[in-house]
Amino acid sequence: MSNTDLSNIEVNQKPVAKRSNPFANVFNELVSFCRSRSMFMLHYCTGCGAIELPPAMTSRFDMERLGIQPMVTPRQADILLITGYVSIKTLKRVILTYEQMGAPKYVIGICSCTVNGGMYWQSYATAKKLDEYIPVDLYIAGCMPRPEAVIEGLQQLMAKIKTDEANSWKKYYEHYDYYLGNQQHLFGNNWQTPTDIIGEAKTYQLEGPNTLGEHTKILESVQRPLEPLEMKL
Amino acid sequence: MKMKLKSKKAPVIDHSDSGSLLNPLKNLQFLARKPVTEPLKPRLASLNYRGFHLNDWEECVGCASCQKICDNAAITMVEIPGLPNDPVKGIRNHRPAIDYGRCCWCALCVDICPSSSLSLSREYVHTCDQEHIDSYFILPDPNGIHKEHFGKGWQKTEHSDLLSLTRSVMAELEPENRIDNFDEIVDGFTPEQAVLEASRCVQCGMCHDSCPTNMHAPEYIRAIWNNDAEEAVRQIYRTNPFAHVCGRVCTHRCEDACSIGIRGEPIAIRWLKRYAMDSVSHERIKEIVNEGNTAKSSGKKVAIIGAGPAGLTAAFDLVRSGHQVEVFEALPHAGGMTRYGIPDYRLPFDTLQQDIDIITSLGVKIHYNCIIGKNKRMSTLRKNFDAVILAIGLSQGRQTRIKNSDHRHVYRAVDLLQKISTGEEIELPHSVAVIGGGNVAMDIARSLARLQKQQYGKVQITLTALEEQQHFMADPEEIKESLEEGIVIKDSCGPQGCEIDNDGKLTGLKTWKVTSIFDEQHRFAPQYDEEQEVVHNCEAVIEAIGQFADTSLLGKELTEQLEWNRGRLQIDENGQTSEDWLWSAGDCVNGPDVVHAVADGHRVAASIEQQLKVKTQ
Amino acid sequence: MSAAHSQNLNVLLQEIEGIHLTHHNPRRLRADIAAEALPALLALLRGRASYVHLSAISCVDWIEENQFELVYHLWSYETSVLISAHIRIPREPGIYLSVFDIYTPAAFFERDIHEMFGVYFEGSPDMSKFILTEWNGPPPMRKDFNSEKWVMETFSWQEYHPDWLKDLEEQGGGIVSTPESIRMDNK
Amino acid sequence: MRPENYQAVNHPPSNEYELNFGPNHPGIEGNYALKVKLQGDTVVEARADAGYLHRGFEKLMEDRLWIQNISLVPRICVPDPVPMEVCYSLAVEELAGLELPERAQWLRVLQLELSRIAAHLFYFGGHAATTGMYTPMYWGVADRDLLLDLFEELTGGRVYSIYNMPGGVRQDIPRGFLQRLSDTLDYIEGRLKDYDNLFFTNQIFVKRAKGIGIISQEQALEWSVTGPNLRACGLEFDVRRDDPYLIYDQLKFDIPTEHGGDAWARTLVRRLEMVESISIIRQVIKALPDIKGPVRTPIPNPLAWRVPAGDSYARVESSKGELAYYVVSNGGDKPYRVHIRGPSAMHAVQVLEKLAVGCRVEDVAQTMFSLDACPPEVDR
Repeated sequence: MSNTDLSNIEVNQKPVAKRSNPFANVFNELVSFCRSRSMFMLHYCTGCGAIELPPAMTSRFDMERLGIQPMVTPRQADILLITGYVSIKTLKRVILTYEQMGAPKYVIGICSCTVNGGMYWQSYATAKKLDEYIPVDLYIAGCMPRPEAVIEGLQQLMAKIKTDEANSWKKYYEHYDYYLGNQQHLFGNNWQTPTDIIGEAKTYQLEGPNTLGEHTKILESVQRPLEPLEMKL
Repeated sequence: MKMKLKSKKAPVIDHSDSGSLLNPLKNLQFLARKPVTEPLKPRLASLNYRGFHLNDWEECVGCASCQKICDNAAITMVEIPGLPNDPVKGIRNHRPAIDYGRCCWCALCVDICPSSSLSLSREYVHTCDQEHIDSYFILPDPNGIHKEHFGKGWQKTEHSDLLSLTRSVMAELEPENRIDNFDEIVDGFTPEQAVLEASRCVQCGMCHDSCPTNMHAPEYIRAIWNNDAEEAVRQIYRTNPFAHVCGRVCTHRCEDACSIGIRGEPIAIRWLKRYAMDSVSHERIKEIVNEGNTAKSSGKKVAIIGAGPAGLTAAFDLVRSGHQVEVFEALPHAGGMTRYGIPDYRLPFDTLQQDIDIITSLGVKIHYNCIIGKNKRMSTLRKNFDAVILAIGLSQGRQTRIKNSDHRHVYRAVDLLQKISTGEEIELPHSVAVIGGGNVAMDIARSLARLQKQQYGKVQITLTALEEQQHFMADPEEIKESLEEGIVIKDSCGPQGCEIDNDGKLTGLKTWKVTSIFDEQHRFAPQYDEEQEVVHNCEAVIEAIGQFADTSLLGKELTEQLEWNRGRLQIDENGQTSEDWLWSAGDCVNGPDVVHAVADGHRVAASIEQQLKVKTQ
Repeated sequence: MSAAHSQNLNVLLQEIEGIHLTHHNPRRLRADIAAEALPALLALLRGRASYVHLSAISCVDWIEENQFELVYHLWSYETSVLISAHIRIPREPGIYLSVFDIYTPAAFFERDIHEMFGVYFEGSPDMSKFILTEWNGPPPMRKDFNSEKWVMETFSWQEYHPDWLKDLEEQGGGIVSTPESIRMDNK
Repeated sequence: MRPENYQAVNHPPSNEYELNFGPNHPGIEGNYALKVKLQGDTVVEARADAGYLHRGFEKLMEDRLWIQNISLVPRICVPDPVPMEVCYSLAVEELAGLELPERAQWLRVLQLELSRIAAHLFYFGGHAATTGMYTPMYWGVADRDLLLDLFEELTGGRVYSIYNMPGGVRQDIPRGFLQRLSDTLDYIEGRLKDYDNLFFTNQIFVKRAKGIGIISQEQALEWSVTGPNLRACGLEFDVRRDDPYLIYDQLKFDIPTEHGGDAWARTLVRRLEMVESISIIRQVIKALPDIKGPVRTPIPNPLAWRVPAGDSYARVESSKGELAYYVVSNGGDKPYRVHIRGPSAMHAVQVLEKLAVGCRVEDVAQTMFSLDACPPEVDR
C-alpha cells in the first residue's frame, strides 16, 4: 500500500495515566460514562449491512435502549457505522464525513468487507481494508451481522468508551501521514479535504512524530483554496 | 394506444374517509398488546442458521474442496502436525482456516465437503477491535469460534449436497454374453461418459499422493474434462509407460483414496486413463511420448533381466536419458505377468502390445527366449554392461503341500494361466476346485470357466479360500463378476487334502471350516473346526495361493555374494542390491502389483541414472 | 401469442432485409440482423408492432472475434413476446448509433454501456460518466481488463498471524496453500 | 477547522442555487445522490449521481463459477434479494436445460412473495419517514422482521437467503414451517388494518402524497416504467401473469392498479399487492403438502460444471418492477457475460430526474421513496 507500514504504527494501548487529583478522576470517569450512554450514530448507509440497521434501530431490537439514536448530520454524530463494503467513490465521502465529525468519534466496521475486502475482494470498485484510510474502533463480523450482533457490538463500544479505551480517533491525528498516504495512493496526489486535520491535531495537542511526513508535504504542495464541490448540472 | 387499460372499481381503501376525531383513542388498544421488543441478549438462531464454521477434525480429510468452492477466497489450508496423514487412505493433516474478512456465510463449503465434516453453527456474534483483528482468521474445530456450544446450524442434507456421488455408467458385457469367450468385458467410456465422469473430480490430488508412481491423475482428469485427450496422454506418460495396462488392470489405489469415495463412488480414475489412451491413435501417442526427447547418447549400457512392467519402465526411463538398454526375456513375448498372468478378457494382448511397442520404438532392444543362466551368464552381463537390473517377477506358484497335492491333476494357477494365454492345449477338467481368494485365483477360475463353457457347455468351478468373502484379497468387482459367471465361492474353507479314489483319480478337495486365520500376534496360524468338513467334488485342484521368484539364474557364486533378507534379496530404498552394479525391481521385490512395479522401475532407473552420472564425472 | 399476431409479426419482420429469426420458446424470439438494419427494425417494431417497452440493452464483449454484440430486448404488451435483436459491431472503434430517438430509456443503457465497455453511441443525449465518475482506468467490463490483477496490484491484504498459527508454525506446520495461490494455479 | 489559506468563494447573486441531495442525506434511499438546481424552493433541474454502491457485479460474475454466483446475486438488491437469486437461477436453468422439480417451483414462489411483502413493508416505513411519520417505519420494520425470522428458519439466513440455486432450492422446508408461516400471515393481515388507520387513510399522509410525482400513462410507457409504478398509472401489467415463470400460471391473483400515477397511487398499489401476495402464499401453503418429490435437480459437480453455450433472458417481477438477467455462456464453467436489468435502473434515474423537476425541495425525497428506487440495482 503506502510506504508507511502498519507495523510502524505504535498502538495506543497505554491506559491514560490517572491524574493525581481524585476529584479529577471521578470527573473523567463521569465524562466517559456519560459519553458512553448518549451516542448519536450517523445515518449514512454505505453498503448492504445498512439493511440490518433499521431493525436494530426500531421497535424489535431497539437500540434506543442503549441511548443510541440515528443522527442526520456528521457534525453532531459520534459513531460512524461503516456498514459493509465501501466503493472508492463512497470512501471519499466517508473520509469527508469522518473528518467533519467532532471528536471524540468512533468508527465501527461492520461485515467482512471492511476487514479484508469481503466477497468483493476481486472488485476494482471497492476499497479493501477500511483501517488503512480511517482508524477503526470496532469490527462486527458477519455478512451481514444480525441486529443482535450489531447491538452487541455497540455495547462493546460503550464498554470501551466507558473505560476510556476507544481512542482510535486520536490515532488519525497522530498518524495522519499514514492515513493520508493511503488515501493519496487510491485517490491520487491531488486529494485534499476541506478539513484542516493538521491544524486540528495542533489544537487537540495530538500532533505526534507521525502526523507530518512525506504525504502531508504532497498535500501542502497541492492544497488549493477551497472551492465548492463540483456541482455541474 | 392499444394498451390493456383496465379500469378498477372503487379503491379498496377509502382515503377520503377522514375518520372520526376519536380515532386516536383506538390507539389505546395497543397498551394491551404484547410488546414486540426482544430482550437485549442475542436470540438463539434458527436450527439451520448459517453462523460461524465448525469442523469435525476426526472426519475432515484435508482435501481442500472447500477452498476451491469458496467464491470469496476466504479459505486457507493449514497443516496441523500431529494429525493423521496417510496418503494411501486419502487423509491429509491439512485443515481449512477461514478468513472472516472474506467469508459470506453462503455455506457452499459445507455443501461440497466430501467428508461432511464442515458445518455452520448457530453462533453469530463476534466483535473485535483493531488490535485483535487476527481473531478474524480462525481455524474451525468442533468447539466453535469462542469455545461455546451453540449447536450445529446449517448442515449438509441430501438436498443440498453438491457432489455427484454416483459414477457415470459404462457399458459392459452381460454375463451370458461373456462367459463363453475371452472378449474384453468392459466397453470403456464413450466421450460423453468420460467427460461427465471427469467432471465429478474435485481435484483434491489424493489420488496423486496415494499412487505408488504418483501419477498426475488430477491433471489428466482435468484434461479429459477439457476434451483434450492428447494432453491427458501427455500427463499419463509423465509417470507411467504402462498406460494401456494400468488403464485396465491397475489395482487403483487412487480410487481407494479418492475423496468422493468417502460418501459415494470414487471417480473411475482407471477407466478414465483407459479412455484417454484409447481415444488417441497409437501413432499420435508415440509422437507425444517422444516430445521434447533430446537426450544425447551417454555411451553407457544397461542390461535388464525380465521384460515385465518394472523392467520395461526402467528401460523406458533409461533409454530416454540416452543410455543403451538391452532387455533379456526368457519367454517369447514381453510383458511378464501382464502378458502371461492376466487373461485376455481383462487385458487384451494387443493393447499390452501397444505399450510395449511404444517402449521398443524408443530404442529399447529386447532379446526374447533368452534365459539368463542358460543362454547367457550373469557374469557376462556384468562384464558387458554398466548396470544390471533384476526384474524377474514372481513366476513360480506356491504350493499348499496338503495331502496328495503332488497329484498330477493338482496345478499351480500361474502355470495354467501361462498355458491358456499362449493358446497351449491343456487337459481341461470337467470340474475344478480352486484354492485361493486373490485376483490370480479369480483369473484362473474365470478363464477355466470360459473354456469349460466353450467345450462342455457348463461351468463347474468351486473357489475355496481361508478368508470370509468380504475379506478376499481379490477386487470386489472380480468376485461379483465371478459369481455372475457361475463360479461357486466357498469362503472360510481351509484345504486339508485331495481325495483320490482307488484308481488314483482325483475326486475331490477336502476342506475344514476356518474359525480364525491369525493368532493374537497377528501371525498366520489358521484354526479350523474339524467337524465342519466338506469335500468339494472335482477332477482337478488348482492352487492359487501366491507366487515366488525364481532366483536360480543368479548362479551359486553371486547368490552367496549377495545379502539376503528372509529369502528375499536385500535391497536399499533405491532398489540397489549389496552389489553396486546390480539392482532389483518389480514384483520380485514388492509382491504382485503392476503399478508398484512401474513405480519401482522409475526408482531404479533414477538410481542408476544418478550413479552413472557420478561415474562419468 | 395468438396466431394472428404471430403472422402479422412475421410478415412485418420480413420487411427487414437479412433478418434471421429463431424461436427459443413461444415467448422469446431472437432476431439476428446486420448492424445497419437495427434502427429500421426498432422503428418498425415500435411504430407498427406494439413493441413499446425497451426492457434492456445488453453488450457482450467477444474479444476473440474482435466484436461487441449489442442485444436489444423488446417487449410488447399486446403480443407478450420478447424480441431480442442481436447485432455485432467491430470492437474498434466501437461506435454505434443511439436509438434514443426511438426508445427513450435507451439513454440510460447506452450511457451505461459507454462507461462499462467504451462503446460510443452517436446521438445519445448524454455520454458522460455516471457510475464510474471516479474511475480512471479502462472501461472495466471489457474482457481485456483483469479486475483481479488490478486489485492485486493496488491493494494489500490483512496479514493475519494469530496465536494458533504461531503455535502450529513452531510445531512444523503452518499455511499450506492460500486461496490466492490456488486461484493463480487454475489460471 | 479551515485551512489557513481558506478563502470564501463569492457566488454571483442569484436566486438559483444548487443542492447536493446525498449521498449522506436522510432523504435519500440508500447511498445515492441527486444534484438539484433550485429556484426558490422549486427544483428546476435534477441529475442523478450513482456509483456509490458500485461493486462491478457483472465483472465479478464473469470470474466465478456458475454456482459461486448464487452467493453474489442477492447482494444486488438488498431490500428484496430473493428475486435476484430466482432470476439468475432461471436464466441458468434455461441455458443448461435443467428441469426444475415442481416442489422447488412452489417453494420459490413462496419465497418470492414473502420477499415482496417484506420489501413493501420496508417501503412503507421509508416512505412514511419522508413525510415525517416515524411510527409506520417502526411498525413496518418490526413486522418485516417477523418475515425475516421465517426466512431465517427456511433458508438459514435472515436477509441473504442464498437458498435458490440453478436446479432448485437448497433444502426442504423445516418441520412445522407452514404452520408458523400461516400464523405470521394472519398476524400481518391483521396488522394491515392498523396500517390503514395509521398511514393509508391518514389525511396527513394522503394530502402529502396526492399529486406528488405524477407519471402519466404515456410517460410511463415512454420511460419503460415497470412494476407497481406502472400499475399505479392504471396499466395492468405484471410479469408474473403476462410472461409467467415458475407456477404463477397455476395461481389465482389479482393485479391491483390505480389511476393517479402519483406517490399516493404508488403506495396504494403496493398496499393492495401485499394482500395479493398473502393470498398467493396461502395457496402455496395449501398446495405444498401434496406436492412430493425432490426440491432440487442435481447438477454435476459445481467445480466442473459447464453450461452449454448460448444466451437466455429471464425476467421476474420483483417488488420494484421487472427484473431481468441476460446470461451468456460460451460453454465454459463460468458465465461469459451477465447483464442485470435492475428495475430501479429506470425509475431511479431518468424518471426521478424528470419527476423531481417542478417539485418543491421537500417533496424530492418523497418522490424518490414513493418510486421505491433501489440504488444498488442501478449501481450493480
